[in-house]
This record gives sequence, structure tokens and C-alpha cells, in this order.
Amino acid sequence: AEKQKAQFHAQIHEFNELCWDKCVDKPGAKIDSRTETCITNCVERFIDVSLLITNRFAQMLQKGGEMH
Amino acid sequence: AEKQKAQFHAQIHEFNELCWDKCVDKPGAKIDSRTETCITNCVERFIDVSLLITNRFAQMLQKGGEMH
Amino acid sequence: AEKQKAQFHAQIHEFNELCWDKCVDKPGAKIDSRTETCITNCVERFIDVSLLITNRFAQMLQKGGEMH
Amino acid sequence: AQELLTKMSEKCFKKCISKPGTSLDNSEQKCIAMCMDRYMDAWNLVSRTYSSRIQ
Amino acid sequence: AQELLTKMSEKCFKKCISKPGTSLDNSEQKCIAMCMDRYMDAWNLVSRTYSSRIQ
Amino acid sequence: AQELLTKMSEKCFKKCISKPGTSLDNSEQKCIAMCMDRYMDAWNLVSRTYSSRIQ
Repeated sequence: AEKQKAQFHAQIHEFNELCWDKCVDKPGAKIDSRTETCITNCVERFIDVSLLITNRFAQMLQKGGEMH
Repeated sequence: AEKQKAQFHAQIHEFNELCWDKCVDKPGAKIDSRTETCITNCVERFIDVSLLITNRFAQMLQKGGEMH
Repeated sequence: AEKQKAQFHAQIHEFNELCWDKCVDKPGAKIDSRTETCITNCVERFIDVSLLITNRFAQMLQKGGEMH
Repeated sequence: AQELLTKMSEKCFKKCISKPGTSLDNSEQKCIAMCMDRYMDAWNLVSRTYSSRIQ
Repeated sequence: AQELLTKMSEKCFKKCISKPGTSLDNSEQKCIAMCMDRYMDAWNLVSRTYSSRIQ
Repeated sequence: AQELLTKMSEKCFKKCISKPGTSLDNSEQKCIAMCMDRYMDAWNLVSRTYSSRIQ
């Protein structure tokens, strides 16, 4: 459980860096709703992309055998 | 003491990357005084920023309870 | 041998990131020969640069004594 | 929280200090404080979004 | 293969998703699939080039 | 010194090799040598500045 928690936190940091760079231009006095939507979508779509890639990779391994 | 030394070196590498990217455009035949000043200020101000953030974070924790 | 294999893989990842950023602009339906040449040269030249730097560093240590 | 503080320092330094001077001036200090608040907003938002997705 | 998948996800997200919307649209999904194939081409090429150099 | 050499190789490759060719030409080699000297200047300067600050 400790290890899982550490992994969860590492993921948050990774997502946060990626989505901060993508969504926050100049930090303002409050977070505006556009930035909020961008961050939420950014996290959701990044998870989609990771799942898409992981599943497609698994299929390739099954079909074509090992890489390299 | 070994661990502290390793931490010190890791910091130097981190600062050096950050300030190299900020201050060195095209590396010349000698380091010029402008680049030298930029690097010194860059390290000093980065330490200021880290301290500012760390202190403010400690205050927030005391006032508002835990983050998560 | 396990450790060497891990190091080899870490190198591949490092080279791949560096050369991907340098050589791939928009990923197309196939890898074109220009991108292929760029990646091969990128890996080869990066190894050249690393060797040049490592050898020159070793010479400096011999001549001038220790750093810092 | 060490990693959060490290990343926040890096990101906010890059956003707020374009030319490092001989001290942190007033506007830079304000920018750092705002950047820090926004970074934690983002962190909390990312954390909530990710948590609700993996449940 | 974990690290390959992580890096590939990051690089391809950056290349293909310029404005994250409420779902992955069709052209984004195609871009991700292509990017993934190219990333693995590059990985194999880098791997071959490096191997032949260090032998 | 391993980490110093790794970072120096990366930073100087990025600064000096804009289009990797079939060999390192003369001007690239000179650029790498200069970049390396400047990188170590910077490293020593950072190291001195940081040391005097934390004492």
C-alpha cells in the first residue's frame, strides 16, 4: 500500500508538470475556469492516451512476438 | 556526511542546468562578465525563491491544516 | 550482466528521447529515409561527442589536477 | 512534500524570474506567491481528477 | 517495457494533443497510433545503431 | 564525475550539433571543446556561489 501511494504521488507530479506547461501561461490572482477545464481535460486525455498506447502495445506483442 | 555531500552535488547539477539554460546563449572563447553575473544572480535568486516558497508553504500548513 | 543490460536500456531511452526531439517533426504514416538518416547520425554523433568530452576531461584531470 | 516544493520552485522561478537581478524585487515576490497558489490549485485539481478516474 | 510506454505516452501526447478536449477525437487517435509506430521505429533504429557501435 | 559528463554531453550536443552529419566536423569539435570549458566554468561558479551562501 505504501508503494502504491508513492506511485500515485509520482503520477500526480508527472501529470501536474505536463498539464501546468500546457495550460498555465501566466499565473493570475485566481485560477480561471478556462485553465481549470484545460487541466481537467489534460489529465483525462493523458490517461486516455496512456491506455490507448498500453493496449495497442499489448496487442502488438501478442500478434507480432517480442520487440527488438 | 556522505549523503549530505551527494545532496550538495545533486543541487549543484540542478542549479547549473537551470542557470546554464537561462544565462548561456552561445558558449564563447571565454566566459564574459555578463554571463558570470547572470549565473551568480541566477543561483542566488533561485535559492531566494526556494526559501520563499518553503517558508510560505510551512505557514500555510500551520494556518490551514494539511494539503493532500 | 543484469546491471549492464539495464544501463544499455537506459542509454537507448536517453538517445531515443534526444534524437526523437531533434529528428521527428510530425510523425507520418511511415518513417522516411531522411528521418532515418537523421536518427542514425544523431546517435553516432552523440556517441562521438560523449567520447570527445570524456577523453578531454580525463586529459584535463591529468594535466591540471582535480576540479573545484 | 519535498518533491512538490522542488518542482514548484523550478516552475515558478522559470515563470517569474526572466532576468535574475541582485535581489528579488517586489513584483517578482508577488509573482512567486501567486504562482505558488496556482501551482497548488493545479496540483489539487489534478489529484482530484486522477482519483475520480481510477476509482 | 514500462519506461518505453511512459516516454511514448508523454512524447505522443505532446505531439498529437495540442488542445485537450472532452474526448480523444478520431484524428487524435490516428495521430497517437502513428506516433507510437514511429516511436518504436526510432527506438529500434537507435538500439541497432548503438549496438553496432559498441561491439 | 559521471553525472557531470553526461549532462555536459547533452547540453553541448544540443548547443553545437544542429544537424547531425556523417562525422563531427572541425567547427563542431571546436564548439564542443569551448562549450565544455564554459560548462565547467559555470559549474565552478555555481558551486562557489552556492557554497558561500549556505555557510
